[in-house]
Amino acid sequence: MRLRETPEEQAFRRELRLWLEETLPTLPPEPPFDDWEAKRAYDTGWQRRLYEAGYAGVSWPKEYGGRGATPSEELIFLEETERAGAPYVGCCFVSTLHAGPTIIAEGTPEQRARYLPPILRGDHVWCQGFSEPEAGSDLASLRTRAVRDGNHYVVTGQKIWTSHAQVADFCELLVRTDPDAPKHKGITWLIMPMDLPGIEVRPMRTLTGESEFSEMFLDEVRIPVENVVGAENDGWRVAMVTFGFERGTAFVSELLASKRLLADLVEIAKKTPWRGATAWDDAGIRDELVLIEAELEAQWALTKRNVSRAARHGTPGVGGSVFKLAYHETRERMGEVALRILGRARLALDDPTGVSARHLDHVHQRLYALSLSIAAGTAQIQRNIVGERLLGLPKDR
Amino acid sequence: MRLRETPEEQAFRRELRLWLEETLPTLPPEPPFDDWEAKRAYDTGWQRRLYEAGYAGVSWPKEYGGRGATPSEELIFLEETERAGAPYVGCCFVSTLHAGPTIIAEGTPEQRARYLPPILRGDHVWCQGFSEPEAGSDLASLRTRAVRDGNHYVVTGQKIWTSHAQVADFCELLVRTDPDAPKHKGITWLIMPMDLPGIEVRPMRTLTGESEFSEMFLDEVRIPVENVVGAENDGWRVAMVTFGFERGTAFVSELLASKRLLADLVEIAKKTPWRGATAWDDAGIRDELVLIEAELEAQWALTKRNVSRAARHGTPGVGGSVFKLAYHETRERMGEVALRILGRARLALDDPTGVSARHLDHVHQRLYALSLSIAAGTAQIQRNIVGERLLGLPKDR
Amino acid sequence: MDFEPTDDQVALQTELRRFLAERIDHDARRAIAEMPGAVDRDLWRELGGMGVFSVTLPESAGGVGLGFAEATLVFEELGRAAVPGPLVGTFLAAGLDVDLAASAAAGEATVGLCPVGDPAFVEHLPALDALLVVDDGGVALAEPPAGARPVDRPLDPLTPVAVVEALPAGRPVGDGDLARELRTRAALLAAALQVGLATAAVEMATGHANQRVQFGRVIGQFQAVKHMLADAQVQVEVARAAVQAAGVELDDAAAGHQEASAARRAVDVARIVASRAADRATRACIQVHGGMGFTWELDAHLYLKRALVLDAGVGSPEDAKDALAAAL
Amino acid sequence: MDFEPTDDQVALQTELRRFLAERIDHDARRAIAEMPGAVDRDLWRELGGMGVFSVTLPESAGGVGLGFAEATLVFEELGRAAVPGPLVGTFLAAGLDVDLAASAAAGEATVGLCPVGDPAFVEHLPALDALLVVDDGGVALAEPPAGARPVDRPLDPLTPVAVVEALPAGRPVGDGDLARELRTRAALLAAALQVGLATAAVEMATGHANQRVQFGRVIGQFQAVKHMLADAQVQVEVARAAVQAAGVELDDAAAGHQEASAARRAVDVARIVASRAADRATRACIQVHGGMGFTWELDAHLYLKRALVLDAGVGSPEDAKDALAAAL
Repeated sequence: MRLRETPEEQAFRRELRLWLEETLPTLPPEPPFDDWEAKRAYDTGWQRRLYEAGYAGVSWPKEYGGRGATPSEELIFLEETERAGAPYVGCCFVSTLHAGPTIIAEGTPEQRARYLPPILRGDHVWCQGFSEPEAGSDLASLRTRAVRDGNHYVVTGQKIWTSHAQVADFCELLVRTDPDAPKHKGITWLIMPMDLPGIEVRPMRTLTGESEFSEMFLDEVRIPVENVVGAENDGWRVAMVTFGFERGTAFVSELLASKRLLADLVEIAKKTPWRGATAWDDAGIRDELVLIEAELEAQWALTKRNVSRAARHGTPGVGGSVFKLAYHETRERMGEVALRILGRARLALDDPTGVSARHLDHVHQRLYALSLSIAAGTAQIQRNIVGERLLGLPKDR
Repeated sequence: MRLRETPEEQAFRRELRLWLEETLPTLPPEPPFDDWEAKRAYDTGWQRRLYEAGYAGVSWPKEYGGRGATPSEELIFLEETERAGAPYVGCCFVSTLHAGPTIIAEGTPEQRARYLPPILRGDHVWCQGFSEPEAGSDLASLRTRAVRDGNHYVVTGQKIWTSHAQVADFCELLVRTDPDAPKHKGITWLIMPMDLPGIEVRPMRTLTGESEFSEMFLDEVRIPVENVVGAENDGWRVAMVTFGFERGTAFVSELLASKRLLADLVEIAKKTPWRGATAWDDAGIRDELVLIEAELEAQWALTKRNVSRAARHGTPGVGGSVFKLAYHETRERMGEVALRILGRARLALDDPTGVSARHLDHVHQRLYALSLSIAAGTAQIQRNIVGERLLGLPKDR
Repeated sequence: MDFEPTDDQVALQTELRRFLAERIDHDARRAIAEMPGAVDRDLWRELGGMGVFSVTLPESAGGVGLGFAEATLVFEELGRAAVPGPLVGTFLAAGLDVDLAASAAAGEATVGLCPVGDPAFVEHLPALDALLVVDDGGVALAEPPAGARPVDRPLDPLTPVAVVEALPAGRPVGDGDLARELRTRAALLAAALQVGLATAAVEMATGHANQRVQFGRVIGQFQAVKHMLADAQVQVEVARAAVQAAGVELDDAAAGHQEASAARRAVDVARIVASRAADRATRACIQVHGGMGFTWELDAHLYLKRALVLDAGVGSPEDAKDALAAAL
Repeated sequence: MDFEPTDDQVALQTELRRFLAERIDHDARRAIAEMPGAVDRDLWRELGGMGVFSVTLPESAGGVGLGFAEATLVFEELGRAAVPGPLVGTFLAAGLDVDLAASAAAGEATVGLCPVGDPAFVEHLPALDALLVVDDGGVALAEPPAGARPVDRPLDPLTPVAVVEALPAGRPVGDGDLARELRTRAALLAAALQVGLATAAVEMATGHANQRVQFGRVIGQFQAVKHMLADAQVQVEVARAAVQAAGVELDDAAAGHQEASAARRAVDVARIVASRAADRATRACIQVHGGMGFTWELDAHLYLKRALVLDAGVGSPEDAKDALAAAL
């Protein structure tokens, strides 16, 4: 058990920190709220900068243009970029963290040559077409059908929760190619160019007021057979490979951002008049903030454990589920205490008083936290995973 | 919606209060900790006093020697006795609140004449032989077998959680008389005299250190056929009748005792040195105590709703499950904050310092509260009941 | 004691429930959000005509002649339908000795309610005819403040908010005693609204859990879902009993059958537990709906957001906790 | 960074686990409860021989020559086996510059640990050779106090308690800095014990859930049970990571690779989350066992009670919260 960094890791951190200090002041202004064209430009611009500096695909193998960083180095990368206030991966999330690694692992040489370089350069944005309205937590029950017609699949169906679809160039798509096979056996993983005829994207608004996600309607979209990644009907395994790239780092930026939000909340509490003193002087509020700080710090220790486990065994095991369950509970409580401290200022998601540009963050985050127990596997599914895979309790089937 | 009392109710309360004021000072000293012979004598002595004053079987119909009180009057009875610090029903619980009412509803005239008067006078103590080790929450899966042999049933099996068995005269016993019938259809409700050969009672110790409950081993116990209440194989229905006597008052004494405990805890908090002031000055502790007070008061309002519902419809519906779920959660939190306030004084269940005779109560209650989500239907079973019967969600079968 | 609602009370509640079910649905709520200040003036008059704002006024004064027991039933229904608008302020104004009272009672006028604050956050401002301003020292009736800056994105899309540096002083209409009385009433009505919101949230989630199929089963069969909703419903039932008991106690206190302090304490209790019930139930509603619960499209978020807004009004749960602590 | 335990660390933990599994079972614990002060002197010497109390002492001083990282692993195992006795006090005494240190390290002596208090509650008194008394100003080593009144019914039957009006002053062995250091170490070791207790509780409950049948199914299949245990296990995993990280940080600070204040803060974090994990897990263990979980017979209550006892010792979670608040 060693938390100290190796000399190589220290050098990596130093170099990165230096580069961030130089580079961040030269970035364009942040895009306006919920403007996805502007956000695409901003996020891909940042990806381009990373590319030029040799930080693109930080965890990708070197032979495919990545940096080949260890999980520890990836952790350092995420820590330093968050610390410096660098942009998040944003629109480049699916391309650099899901689709790219999948094509590296399962793609043909031609697919690698064609798709990987533009991902690294920030030329292409990808979206994920996995979820469907009827499938929900039961992802494998997806119904979008692909029927072979010569050298094409003709794809018809509906996807949902497709992030950045309105600005994406490609989609990693799961389709049902064999409706008669058991549900996990008839699925294929396809690369779908987003400019094909028959694709309709309808942005959805989430309860925070943002339109990051879309519904995607596919009406006889003709996708070339060469766009299969892996083999026909082997798409479930390929999708699991995609999820398998998780090296314990999935929530690092989130967690670090939460720590920053908490520190900010402590500052607000210390300034907020409360029962004749400040909110921080209320032992109930103070203890709750302290508890949240302790939990986030403990989850940071767990993250290091998960990353180390992934470095040794290639995967953090169910560590991701453990993290997610702990984290969403903490975040929900953080949202509650934030609103308690804000009092009537909670009524606004933006802050026309100018007193604190951060109110926006805190009210917004309170709402956003509601997604943490739903997205990427509900808390109920995660508890099944922990109960069955970690504790060895029987499946309920 | 009327919370005010009728003139009759007011008169009942006044009269009772007067009688309690006169009577309580004449009671013998309380029995020592965990001495069940002494406790039997004390509890039946109190029952005898009630009988002589006309308060025995307060909710029993008049024609069977009871007082025929309305649910509202029963509530007043419980409220006043608790307020005055009168003894609890104790060892007379099963006889006066379960077995007696069941015999009134389902017994033969002979059974009523034989068993009811001694119950009211406090001459007989009853225990309940329903639960079994293997059955647990699935009560109807009980296995204790009764085989007909002439005018007797020969009963063999094992019961558990038999309260006061070591001092009981009779047992209300559920046995399986038809092993081939569906599990709810082959059960019979029997009156078992506790002095029959073949009964072995082994007191169990609970985690609070008390031995209120026993395991009961039955080895070819011969019970006369005339001791069946209801019909052979109809015992499940009869048992449900027993549970059906609940008029929303099951937890009234508990709830009122909790309110008293909380008031006491507030007093302790106000005297306990804490971070340079008192524990009560800690807003976290104070808010938690306030929250618990609010919850107990709200549960008192719910109790009145349940009692009123029972008065109108004969049963509080699933109100009992609703109450129990709310109450056990509050009580668990009350135990937590109590131990927090007590600090190192928590290390003792008795209080040799003499500083506060109440420490005993609070540490003991913290442990006792653990049973509230287990006894008489676990919280999980109660949630099924609320989900299925109140909300109409489907059974998981 | 008979704490079950009377037939008249059931009828009152049922009638209003039916009216609101027909008058306000998912689309109507969204249409109201687009109206100035998110108040539907026609609906407001209809509510006034049904006596929603004058439940507790004597019949001699054109009121319904009932009590706060009935007012809790009425506000529970308004919450259940998530009716937008300054319901509590208008109800309170109708009971004051001011010129505006009659038109507030009739639903002709809309009256906001706001604690003093620096800055102050005023709800529904563009639709307000007047504003009740409450602080510990007293109550004032003010013109809607000018120079307020509207918030682009209010927490609750059905509760537009504007920020004012300083509220107008207005005309004093009462002292600290009235302020306390209004806080108490506001707390009770807000608690009743939250019980209604929580009820709607559990109903909506239960409906979904009864039809949504995952892994070959209706999800309401899964204990994870069933128990989450059962726990929410438990809190709703407890809160409903507390709110209705507090209404009865306020009426008893007004009639001299009960200490005023005991009735206020009952309101504090109701305020605290209703807030928690609303939080639990509206959260569970979103969770049970999964991803769709997180969208703008479903009403689930409206319940949650309204519940959060109500916690920050006059007579908040924070106030109730302080008051109850002082009484312990 | 490589936060996985090394092979040596795994071996250390496995060896101790095996020893304790053979040496201490349900009956052995009950036998120890009957011994004076609930300390098994033979076991104590065996533990001393295995280096349990001297993990962090240099080999030159007869210690094991490892760090607090390893000490957390050792104490996790002691907690998992619910070993009774003044483990923390004896460990701390072994590291002091006092005559008693060597015999404490060897398991020849038992040393209690007690915060000053009026009255003071001393654990395991009849078995103590000495008592470490800690307050903010310093640390003293005292003779076991005379005139203490034993408690008839201690909260934890494996932790006998006696009450003393005033602790003996004893011989000063250090100032406020040492007091802080001992508090920090005690907090870390108590947290490790609680992680062990919580682990045992979840294991015991999981074993039961895998074999107990109700309604025709193994109860571990019911989501209500499965999710309760999953939630407990989540907290255990998080707490274990925090405790081990804090151990590593203390070692790093001792080696000059880390600020001492940062390491103390890591211990505070560990103390807080371990306490909560132990509470959640030991409660869940009782609940999953149903009625039997509420009996004296099963070990479930011993885990819960020990966890509650540990929360009231030197370096309590309350202290940790205050320290962490001061650092925010």
